[in-house]
Amino acid sequence: MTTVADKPSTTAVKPASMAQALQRALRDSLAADPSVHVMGEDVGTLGGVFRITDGLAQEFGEDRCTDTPLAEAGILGAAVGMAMYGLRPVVEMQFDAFAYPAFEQLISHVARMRNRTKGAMPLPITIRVPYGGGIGGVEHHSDSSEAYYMATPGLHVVTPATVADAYGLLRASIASDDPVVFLEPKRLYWSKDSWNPHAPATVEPIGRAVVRRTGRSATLITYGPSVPVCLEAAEAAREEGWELEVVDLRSLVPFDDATVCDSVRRTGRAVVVHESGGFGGPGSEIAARVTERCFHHLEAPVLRVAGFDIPYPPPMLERHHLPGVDRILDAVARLQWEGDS
Amino acid sequence: MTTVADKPSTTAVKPASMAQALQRALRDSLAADPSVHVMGEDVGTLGGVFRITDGLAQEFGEDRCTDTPLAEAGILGAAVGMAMYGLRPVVEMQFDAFAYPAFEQLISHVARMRNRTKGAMPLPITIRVPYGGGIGGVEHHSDSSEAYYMATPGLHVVTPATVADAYGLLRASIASDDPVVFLEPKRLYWSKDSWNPHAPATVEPIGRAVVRRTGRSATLITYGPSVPVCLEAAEAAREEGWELEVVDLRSLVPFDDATVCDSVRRTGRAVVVHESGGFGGPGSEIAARVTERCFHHLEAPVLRVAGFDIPYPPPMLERHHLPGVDRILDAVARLQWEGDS
Amino acid sequence: MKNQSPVMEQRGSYRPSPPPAWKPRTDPAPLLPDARPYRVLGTQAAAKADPALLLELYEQLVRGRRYNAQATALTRQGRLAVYPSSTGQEACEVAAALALEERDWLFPSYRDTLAAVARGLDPVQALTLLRGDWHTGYDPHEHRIAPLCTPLATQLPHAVGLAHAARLKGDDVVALAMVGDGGTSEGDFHEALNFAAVWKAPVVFLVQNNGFAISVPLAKQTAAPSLAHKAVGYGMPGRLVDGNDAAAVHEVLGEAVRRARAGGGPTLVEAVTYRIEAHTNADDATRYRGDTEVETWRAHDPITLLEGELTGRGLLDDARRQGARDAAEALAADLRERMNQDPVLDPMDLFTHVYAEQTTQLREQAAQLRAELEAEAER
Amino acid sequence: MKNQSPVMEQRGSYRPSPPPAWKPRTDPAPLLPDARPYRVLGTQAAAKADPALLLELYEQLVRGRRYNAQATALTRQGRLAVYPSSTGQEACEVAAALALEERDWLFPSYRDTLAAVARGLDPVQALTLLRGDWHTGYDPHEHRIAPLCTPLATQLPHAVGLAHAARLKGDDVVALAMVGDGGTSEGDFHEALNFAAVWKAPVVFLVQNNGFAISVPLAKQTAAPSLAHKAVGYGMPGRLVDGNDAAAVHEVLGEAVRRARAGGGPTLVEAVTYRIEAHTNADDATRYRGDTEVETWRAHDPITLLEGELTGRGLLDDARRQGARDAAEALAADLRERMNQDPVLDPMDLFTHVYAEQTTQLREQAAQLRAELEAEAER
Ligand SMILES: Cc1ncc(C[n+]2csc(CCOP(=O)(O)OP(=O)(O)O)c2C)c(N)n1
Ligand SMILES: Cc1ncc(C[n+]2csc(CCOP(=O)(O)OP(=O)(O)O)c2C)c(N)n1
Ligand SMILES: [Mg+2]
Ligand SMILES: [Mg+2]
Repeated sequence: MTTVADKPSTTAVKPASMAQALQRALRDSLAADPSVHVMGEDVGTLGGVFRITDGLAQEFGEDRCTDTPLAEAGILGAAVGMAMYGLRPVVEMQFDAFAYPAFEQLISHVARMRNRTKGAMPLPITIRVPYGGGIGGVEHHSDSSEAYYMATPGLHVVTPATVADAYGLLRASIASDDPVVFLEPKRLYWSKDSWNPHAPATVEPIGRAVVRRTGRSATLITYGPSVPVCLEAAEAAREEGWELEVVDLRSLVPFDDATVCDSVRRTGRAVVVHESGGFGGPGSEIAARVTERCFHHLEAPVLRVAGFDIPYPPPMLERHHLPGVDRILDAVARLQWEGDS
Repeated sequence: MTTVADKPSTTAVKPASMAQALQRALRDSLAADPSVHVMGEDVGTLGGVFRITDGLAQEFGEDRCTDTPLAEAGILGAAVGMAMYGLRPVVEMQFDAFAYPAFEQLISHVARMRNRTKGAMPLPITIRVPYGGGIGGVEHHSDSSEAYYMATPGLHVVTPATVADAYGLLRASIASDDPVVFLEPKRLYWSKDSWNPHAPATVEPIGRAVVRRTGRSATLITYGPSVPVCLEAAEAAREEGWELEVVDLRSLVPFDDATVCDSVRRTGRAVVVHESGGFGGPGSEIAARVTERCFHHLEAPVLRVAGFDIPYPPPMLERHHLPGVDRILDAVARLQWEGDS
Repeated sequence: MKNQSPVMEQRGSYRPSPPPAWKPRTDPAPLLPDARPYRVLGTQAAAKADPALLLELYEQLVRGRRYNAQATALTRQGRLAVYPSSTGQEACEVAAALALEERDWLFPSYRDTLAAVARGLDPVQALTLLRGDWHTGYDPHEHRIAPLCTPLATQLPHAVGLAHAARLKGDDVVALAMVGDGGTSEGDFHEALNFAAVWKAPVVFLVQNNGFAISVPLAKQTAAPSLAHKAVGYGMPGRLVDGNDAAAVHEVLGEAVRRARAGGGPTLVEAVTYRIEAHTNADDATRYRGDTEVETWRAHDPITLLEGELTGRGLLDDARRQGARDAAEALAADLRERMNQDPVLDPMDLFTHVYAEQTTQLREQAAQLRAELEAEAER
Repeated sequence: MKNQSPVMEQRGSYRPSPPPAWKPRTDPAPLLPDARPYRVLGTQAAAKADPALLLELYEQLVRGRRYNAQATALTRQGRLAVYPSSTGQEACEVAAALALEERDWLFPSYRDTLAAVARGLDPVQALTLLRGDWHTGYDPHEHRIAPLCTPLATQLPHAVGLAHAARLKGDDVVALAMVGDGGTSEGDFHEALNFAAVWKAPVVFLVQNNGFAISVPLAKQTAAPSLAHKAVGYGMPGRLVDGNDAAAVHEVLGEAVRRARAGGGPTLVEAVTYRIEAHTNADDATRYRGDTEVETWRAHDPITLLEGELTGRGLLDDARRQGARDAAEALAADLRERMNQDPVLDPMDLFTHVYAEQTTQLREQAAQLRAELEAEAER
């Protein structure tokens, strides 16, 4: 419901991690709706390799939180069938790159079943995908594949950047009657902010961006793991005399043109920041649509700070790939300020 | 080698279809290099559902043009192994949407093996994919998934729009030491132009766009099945007093910034045209990068005319989805001409 | 666990423990299919078959054959974009439909419109996909028929998930999923059968082995003794049946359905049959097979087989035979008439069902198309 | 083809033709695995085993065990990002390496660095992926070892393709591909085995059934009698072997390799073993399994088993035993020393190998990084 950054509202609030908030969202969803079923590799007894499903099988039984055989297409395909019969499967893909085997099911069925049947057979499936790098993962453990999901009509694509949003958006995703690809920024799993797991929590509507920091010099448009980096960059930018506004998209599909364009029209300059590769990445759509909508307000082209157009690097080199504060500030500096050549 | 549209060079030239040119390219490649192997579903005895491989099994034997079991991941995965041993597999995916089961092999292996092994194990695989709509195909037979391929570093993405390019680019793709996703615009299979299948044919280098028609009012940036549509639109635009330049990209990866930006800087206006969905589609990257590079030459934002952001429609409705001449001219009209409000 | 520590003796008599805990998880013997396809018609087993069932199968076969012929004719008249005929395979199509209870679910492949029609779906609705006015032409919940599925084998995990969900909800619903011989090569086939067996889901997998996947003959598709032999690798029974013997297919499927309903888990059934027509009307079968093969199979026609049995046992008289033909003609005439009417289409449907709630973006695009259509109408 | 037209007689004796042309494509009987895992050590078969081979296996097992321990220790020292240990599975790892000729190819999964090391790969190179300085740390062509493969089962079709390519080129090369019990559930497993059988490709598939896929026990992975039973569904022989009996694994793989080389096609081997350590150093195995199970398997340790046999037959004296230990310590010391040196990395490598020829775009991005690094160096 909020459109500006959540602030701690009570003094009793203790720091909780994003992992805890996600787990709580799953637990509350399971408790609230008997049709919710969690499934995936190692989600049961183990509680998931990131422990997001910890304790759920014990609490709700193995039929509600199920260790599946090791086959991602099978998992998603079975979830489709379960949803056809009225259940709300919440599928965990163990890592981003291990969702690839399920692409045919995702593109050809999950995204299209509602449309195919003129609304008779919606598929309320949530696909949780830990994504992104920065955790020292070896090959195939740090991919960012949101571009693929964005280019697939019929899917919602949601990604939280704060602990509160992790809860609110996951609850909303599970409650959605449409399939949602829920991208969890894995390097934020253990980041904490002041979210009270015991307070009545908000379900965030899907499709609304939020201004995390206001500023009038330029807008940083970002999401997921890059939100904290952008906030840090905005802080550092003050030294250079720039007041940067930071927009956290939260949902890539649907895209909140209103919030984004409102900001860019005010600042006249924008940089899109994400970890995913730049070429054909999410930033290309964002830059293109912002330019279409705000052309005459723009003092400079919308720039993109993204991962390089390379396969995700090995752990020892990943810091060179990930967009950091310096690279963001360099882009801001290139936004054709008064007095530039 | 050419950078403007090919013109018939001899009087002996007879019209040939794109399907014939592709077939000839396969035959010449098989004949020229014993390491070339064609494989896929129905490519042997039947000659492929589009007859592109017609006669090859008979001429070169079933070991060189092989009917595989029906399993796209297996086909591409086996091709990876064959390439590891020094062969040059040319894989046919029967239709665009039936390449999805092979995505994990494509993204996690085909695109990355060279990089993974620091160049020790390149994979010279050509993946032929008939793509796009307009042929009255039922569901799953008209997808355009080039956005997925573009967002995957390590792949080349090539698509011809003329008969001559079909030959030249396919030869070059097969000769390339890198994996190439070769997108064949299936509704142009039977389109003919004056290419002489008996003349010594040119191998077109990959990565060069070509200006198909010159004009100074605005640039239409396009590729594959939309090239003829853009040429038609350019012809129609003359009546409105616009001289449209048409750039055929031919290769989406690598992207020929030089040719595209050279044109846009001259015209000051651009529309990107493709069949693929607009949101997160190829046009978003093209619009974003052209804007970054040509911002101060632009009189108007780069606009996109694309398929709607919906699953590909059934045959009886596809004409409403496909970008046609009118929709292109409407976009051109919105390019903020002198005297506009 | 006995023998936990290996016995280490000097020389010869050394006998370490067996690998702990190893035992076959299931006895493979009962999972293996018979050496030859099971048959009823013309065998002793036929005597036990219910005459009413045989007659119903017969009438449905005749109707099905006529439906196939009519649909193929409609492609020539440009009334269908494409039609993959099940001529010659009607026994499988019809038996699959009749083996199920009303509460059960059918998961057809793109070739199985006849099974859907035999289950009670309006033939015009069944043909929507192939006519090209929409993708799925019916509400799957109405007759519990999943959308006809084109990407091969991808419907199989759906069937497993649905059957599993029904069991979780306490409903004794069975899902029957149909796939071709070619489709068994896809990874989804494997994953679906494995999930079904591990979950003991009430699913029956019916493979119609019709000899070809478009042009590719079975020998290039698999080296297995039979496709039914794949069952043992999942720990489910495999059954091999003469796919042109409607009574046999019905019996084998019926048993599998009953076992599934009783909690006995999934079964894989391979029905050996033959695709008499080309792959679709757009295909040219002469490029990859000879007439003799087709003729051999025509001689093993499912209708002739059943007709022989019924006639032989005096169950089918001329009136009844004529009745079946008349019903088939009525179906064809109705289909012809209704398919000859142009469907009324609303292009705005393109935007209505992509999401539960239309996004701003799709609203904009819908408005654009509406404006274009209005401009077009004015011209 | 006999009986092409069905005989239509009145009543009772009606006998239509069998479905034309149906016969089992292969005799299933010889494809089925034995009822229990095959064993050599401590059985009669041990007498036939070559003492030199047994000793070589023993030395490699001891070395392998030490390598596993050292690599695990390196994770604690932060010298490896992660290590999936093959402790307890050394018999499979070592036998796989030794069963191959030099010209053959090994396709390891991410757990099989030891197999690569046993085949002759420098252990430091083998650990590059897990150290995190690059993905594959060696030229696959040098020892004919494909890159360690993380996406499960995806290496299997590669092995099939390579083996097929070798045969097409006339080389008598065999590919041996390794996969876990969990990996058998993936579609790629299915597709690879099917391709191999249809193409009669010279491949050996070695499934190390170590009881778990991370936390998921075999019972949740499959309901099959054994994983080896999956073979019959592809038309290839399935073999079940005690995976902790190095001599047995070597013999079974050796036979399969010879058959493949001779043109006899692929084999599926299931080696029953156990993962003694947690999935990786990052995993906590106590969350999903008890100590007793682990202890039971420790008692069936591959080294102890082989040592028992060798000692029992008087083939292993103290000197030899000490020699094996010394060699293992030397390997560990060398590994420790070299892994304790920081690798020299060039960030510009990120852009060098994406394509054969660097694209303009990557040149621009490389220039950007170079400028950043230079600025960083100046600070
Ligand atoms: C995933 C996928 N790959 C390819 C195709 C194209 N295709 C349509 S039907 C067909 C052959 C199917 O053969 P089979 O499974 O034996 O069924 P049949 O046509 O004989 O009924 C192929 C290759 C498809 N529909 N889906
Ligand atoms: C396609 C894919 N899905 C998921 C994973 C994550 N993952 C890594 S190892 C593993 C378990 C593998 O089990 P198994 O095949 O039995 O091999 P083991 O670890 O026992 O050697 C999983 C799920 C992966 N690497 N690849
Ligand atoms: Mg078939
Ligand atoms: Mg395992």
